[in-house]
Amino acid sequence: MESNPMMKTSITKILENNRICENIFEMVAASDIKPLPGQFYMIKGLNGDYLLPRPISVHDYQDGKIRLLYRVSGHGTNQISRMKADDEVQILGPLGNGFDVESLNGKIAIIGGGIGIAPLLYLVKNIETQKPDVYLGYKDDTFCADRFRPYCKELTVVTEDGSTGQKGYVTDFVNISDYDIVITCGPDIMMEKILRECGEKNIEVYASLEKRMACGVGACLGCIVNTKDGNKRVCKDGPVFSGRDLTV
Amino acid sequence: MESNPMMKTSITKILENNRICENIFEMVAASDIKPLPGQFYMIKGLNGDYLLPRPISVHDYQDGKIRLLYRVSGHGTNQISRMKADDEVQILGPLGNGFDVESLNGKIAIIGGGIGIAPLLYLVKNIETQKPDVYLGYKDDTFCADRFRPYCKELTVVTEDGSTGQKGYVTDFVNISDYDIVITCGPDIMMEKILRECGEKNIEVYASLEKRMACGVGACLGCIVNTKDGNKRVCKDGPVFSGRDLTV
Amino acid sequence: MANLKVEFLGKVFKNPIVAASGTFGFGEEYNEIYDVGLLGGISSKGLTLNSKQGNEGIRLWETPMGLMNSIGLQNPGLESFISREINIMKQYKTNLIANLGGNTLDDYLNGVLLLNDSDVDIIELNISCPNIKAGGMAFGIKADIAYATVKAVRGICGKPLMVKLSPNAESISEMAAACEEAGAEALSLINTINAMAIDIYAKKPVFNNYYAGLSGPAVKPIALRMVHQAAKAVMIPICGMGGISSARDAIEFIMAGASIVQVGTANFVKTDICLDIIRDMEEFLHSQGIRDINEIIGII
Amino acid sequence: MANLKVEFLGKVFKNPIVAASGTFGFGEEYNEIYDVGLLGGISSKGLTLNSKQGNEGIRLWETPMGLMNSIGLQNPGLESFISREINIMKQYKTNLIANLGGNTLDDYLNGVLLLNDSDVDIIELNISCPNIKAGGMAFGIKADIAYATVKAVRGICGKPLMVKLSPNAESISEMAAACEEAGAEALSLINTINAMAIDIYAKKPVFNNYYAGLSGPAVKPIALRMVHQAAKAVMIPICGMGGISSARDAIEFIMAGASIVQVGTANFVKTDICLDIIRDMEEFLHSQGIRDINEIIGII
Ligand SMILES: Cc1cc2nc3c(=O)[nH]c(=O)nc-3n(C[C@H](O)[C@H](O)[C@H](O)COP(=O)(O)OP(=O)(O)OC[C@H]3O[C@@H](n4cnc5c(N)ncnc54)[C@H](O)[C@@H]3O)c2cc1C
Ligand SMILES: Cc1cc2nc3c(=O)[nH]c(=O)nc-3n(C[C@H](O)[C@H](O)[C@H](O)COP(=O)(O)OP(=O)(O)OC[C@H]3O[C@@H](n4cnc5c(N)ncnc54)[C@H](O)[C@@H]3O)c2cc1C
Ligand SMILES: Cc1cc2nc3c(=O)[nH]c(=O)nc-3n(C[C@H](O)[C@H](O)[C@H](O)COP(=O)(O)O)c2cc1C
Ligand SMILES: Cc1cc2nc3c(=O)[nH]c(=O)nc-3n(C[C@H](O)[C@H](O)[C@H](O)COP(=O)(O)O)c2cc1C
Ligand code: FES
Ligand code: FES
Repeated sequence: MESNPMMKTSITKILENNRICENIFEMVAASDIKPLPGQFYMIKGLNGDYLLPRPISVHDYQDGKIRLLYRVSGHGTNQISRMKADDEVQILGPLGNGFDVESLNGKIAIIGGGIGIAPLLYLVKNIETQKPDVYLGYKDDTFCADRFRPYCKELTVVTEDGSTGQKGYVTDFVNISDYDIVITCGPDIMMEKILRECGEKNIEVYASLEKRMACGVGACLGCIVNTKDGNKRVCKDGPVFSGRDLTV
Repeated sequence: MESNPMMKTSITKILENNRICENIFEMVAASDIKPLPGQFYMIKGLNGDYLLPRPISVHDYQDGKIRLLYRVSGHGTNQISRMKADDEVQILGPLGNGFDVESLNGKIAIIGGGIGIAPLLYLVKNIETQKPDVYLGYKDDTFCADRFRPYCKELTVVTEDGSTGQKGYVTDFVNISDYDIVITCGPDIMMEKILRECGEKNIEVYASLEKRMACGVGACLGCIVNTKDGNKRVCKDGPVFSGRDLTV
Repeated sequence: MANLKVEFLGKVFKNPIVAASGTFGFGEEYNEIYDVGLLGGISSKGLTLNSKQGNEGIRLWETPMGLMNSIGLQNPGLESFISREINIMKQYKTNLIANLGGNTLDDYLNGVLLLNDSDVDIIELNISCPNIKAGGMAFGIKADIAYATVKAVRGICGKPLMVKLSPNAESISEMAAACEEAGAEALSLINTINAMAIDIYAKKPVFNNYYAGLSGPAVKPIALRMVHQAAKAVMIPICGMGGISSARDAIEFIMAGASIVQVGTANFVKTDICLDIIRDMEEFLHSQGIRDINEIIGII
Repeated sequence: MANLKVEFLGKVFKNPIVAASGTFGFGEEYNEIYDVGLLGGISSKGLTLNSKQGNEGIRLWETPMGLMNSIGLQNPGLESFISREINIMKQYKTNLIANLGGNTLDDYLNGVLLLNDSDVDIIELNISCPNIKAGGMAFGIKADIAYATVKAVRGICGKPLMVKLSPNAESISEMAAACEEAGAEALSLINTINAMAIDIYAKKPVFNNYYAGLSGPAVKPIALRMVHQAAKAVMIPICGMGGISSARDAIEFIMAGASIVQVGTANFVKTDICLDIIRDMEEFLHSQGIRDINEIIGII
């Protein structure tokens, strides 16, 4: 898991910025550095009335274009969602360690919850050894699930209200013991459950974590997570952590 | 000069926001209150990273639509200029006293300088007794001069660099003594010169003044101008002042 | 419907939102836009014994999410206030707070004597105006000077007395405690924070007085901390302010210990913002199952 | 080409822009993005005698054009610094400022003794960290305590000594004068301003320590005023900071009396903003016909 071969701040014009559903949006912008799955960018519109860039994961990358899938969850993402093609955006990245895809061998389960599915598409597309099983949990709207289908062995979609796919919590539909490796991104409560279960069953597990960030590059020590090896920076030492290291 | 029959804050979608030349823009928005010539609005985009609304004069009004002609002169107007049709804008107004067009009788000279021409179009269109002579001074680009032609007896365009019309300062091309009333809006230095000359020659003169504003409605006392009658508020007692009252 | 009604200094405030001194004139101009009687109260423009023309030069300067002002207490003077402006304010069905400034102890004492016989509901003693060169400021900085001033005023004051603290005080906690001990029945804070701007092209300070007072959203986190400190230091009720621009902000101040709040600079950002704040506060309380705003005053 | 070179505490700064303590780590991370040797200097993350894990809970909170932080001086400790981080920093061709924090006088003294033998260019004595519960803060608030601390440190300090002031000091002028008298050779200010945020849904303060330090553009007008006050109160040179995000801001601080400036929070807004600031400062000087930045230091 060596990180950041290269990164930079660039100011570029947005190519697309579309609403996917309710409050999920997708931005497309040019970037000449190929990211690793699980890496992220610090994003800021040039005219927003918020101070700090917002961390958003790479959802997909192709032909020099990054795709960012994001949820409007507050003031900053709201303003980002109002930008239009040709508006200028400031992008720093790719940042963080990302997944070490080459080390992922065996039967893999990928479990995403809500907007936590964002970083998982590009990961799934880059797992070369064996197609993983993908479990996606949503509250109601099942955005972007179809994008995963071509790259997974089995795709299980779960909604809390049962409007699409299975009804319930996504974690109820995964048999953890069937897998060699589990990878998860989603709400804390979901990830904690999975980390705990994998810990008990001694199954390799990776989680992509979220913390409030300022610098995004490892300098400010604002995004700390406690690990068995002391404080780690989510932006620099993560966002991907092995369950072995986490103290959950 | 009785003021503000009505005013209100409204949030409305921009109908148009076009570049006229270099850094002059024109915004069109709906407003159901008919303004008086010389009145102004406090304008703010809903997503700008500046705090206070910006005062902008009514440039024209027709069929429930106000036109605002403005120059990008700093951070706020820059952001306003980047807004597009359908973006939301907050508009408070019409504000201020405006010109008392009914009292304007006799031979009238209207002298505008730079973006100071903005409030003069709607004024010229509303002078009913006698078409005025209009003098417009520019640095180089002579924006919107043609709009005045149908409403004036004579139109004199002056540029500092001589690229269009006469070359020099607009004040050099007006024979103040020819007029009963002089009306001016433009850079302080231009207005001061005109006020002084009219004072000496005892000619009725009105100037539309600019001051930094916060409330725009007369409450904060931030936009004071010294008059013979003590402090007056440009936003409420002005922006139009009679040369008789000013201390220049 | 959650209850927004609060009792403060024996007066009923129909809601905790008060228009802040100096940002709302005497209510007249804003009343052209909406019914200012819908507010919990209005604090008048800062008044002085004699009328004042205020400061020369630039009076306003915008900063990142803040506003600097150097009005210098321009006001019609107490006599005019009592014969004219007070009658305008009294038409609005809301609490009338007279904000009283001064340069000397005598200014304050004479001012209070005039207000005693008037129709104001509360006197807000402004010991903190940063925009007057001589004197004015010191009252708000040193706790012992403040103590002496408030004590003397209290002695002759026939109205409920609220003392307005300056964020430039050496110590907000000590200042708050000193004012309480001297007889203040309530505290309001914060006034504007001393600040500076320079015109780098002219190589001159923007304001004739060099420094001016900073207000607006930029100062909110500082104001909130000070309100919390003051609330912990005293038993008397507190009127909190500084950068409040939303119901969320107002609720933060109330949780930090304010019984009522004032909204200043935000009125400039959106003229009728106080009505938005009142509506959204009620909605917040309702959504959180809080039946009465009094339940959350000072819960932190 | 205008000259940006400044001498400060006997060191040559190729330009007046220094990365601020705590916002730039030890330069390593930013050096992946641009050559940090282009800066006038780097102030290290705040160091303490022993390593510290810092504070639990939320450490960052955004405010209108500001940032609150409660990092709590997480750092590897002075021994690690001297054996490891200092060597990384020394690779960059720029001035190395060691920012030293502490809870007790002994912490400071022992820290200085270790740094005396190291390769740092300047010691920045941080008597102002607001994020440590016990002790730390008081040093920066009361002028007499600061005086005693600085005096003791000065007695054993073998490096140029710059003392970093807190905006929470009772009086910036008195604090500045006290530090000068105690032997500080330069002052830096401001550190972050004590502030608060409340999570109104959880009905809890956002930060475990209740208060945290506010920085960024929101505080600039206050910081500028304090730098001006300090500059008027002392003869020693000043390193100004607080919200600087543009060349215009930097020039304001320099005109107000700072010889060099630090840029903190703005690095987060745009990673390479310091380079923009340096470029734009030079352009400003050039456009105004100012040949040497030294001509405008403290001209207001
Ligand atoms: C490494 C990483 C990758 C992420 N990838 C994605 C993604 O691909 N798609 C997506 O929709 N979201 C993603 N997030 C979450 C996203 O950053 C937050 O939703 C966003 O910052 C919220 O900003 P706001 O202005 O809408 O909310 P506000 O609440 O207004 O933000 C206030 C401050 O808190 C921070 N903040 C608030 N919530 C979060 C959060 N959950 N995580 C981190 N900071 C937060 C903001 O960045 C900002 O500084 C990611 C977060 C991290 C740390
Ligand atoms: C009554 C009135 C009518 C006006 N009508 C027009 C018009 O029709 N078209 C037009 O282009 N301009 C007009 N102006 C000037 C316009 O308001 C300013 O150019 C604008 O506010 C500058 O904002 P900014 O953000 O671009 O500049 P900044 O310098 O970034 O603004 C900083 C602050 O200073 C204030 N400010 C700066 N310059 C001026 C100024 N000249 N007058 C008032 N406030 C200023 C801003 O409002 C803001 O609060 C008018 C001004 C007034 C007072
Ligand atoms: C333009 C202006 C004028 C003010 N005048 C006064 C005043 O006369 N008396 C006073 O006590 N406070 C005065 N203040 C301070 C406000 O009442 C309030 O304490 C401060 O602005 C902080 O609140 P805010 O951030 O909501 O504006 C004034 C503030 C502004 C912006
Ligand atoms: C995340 C963060 C960490 C900080 N850590 C320190 C520190 O360790 N020591 C110190 O003296 N100042 C520290 N500061 C204060 C800054 O050095 C600076 O004084 C302050 O942020 C004001 O400058 P700015 O507005 O440019 O950020 C820190 C500031 C931030 C934002
Ligand atoms: S965000 Fe600064 S260290 Fe992670
Ligand atoms: S802008 Fe407030 S009185 Fe004119």
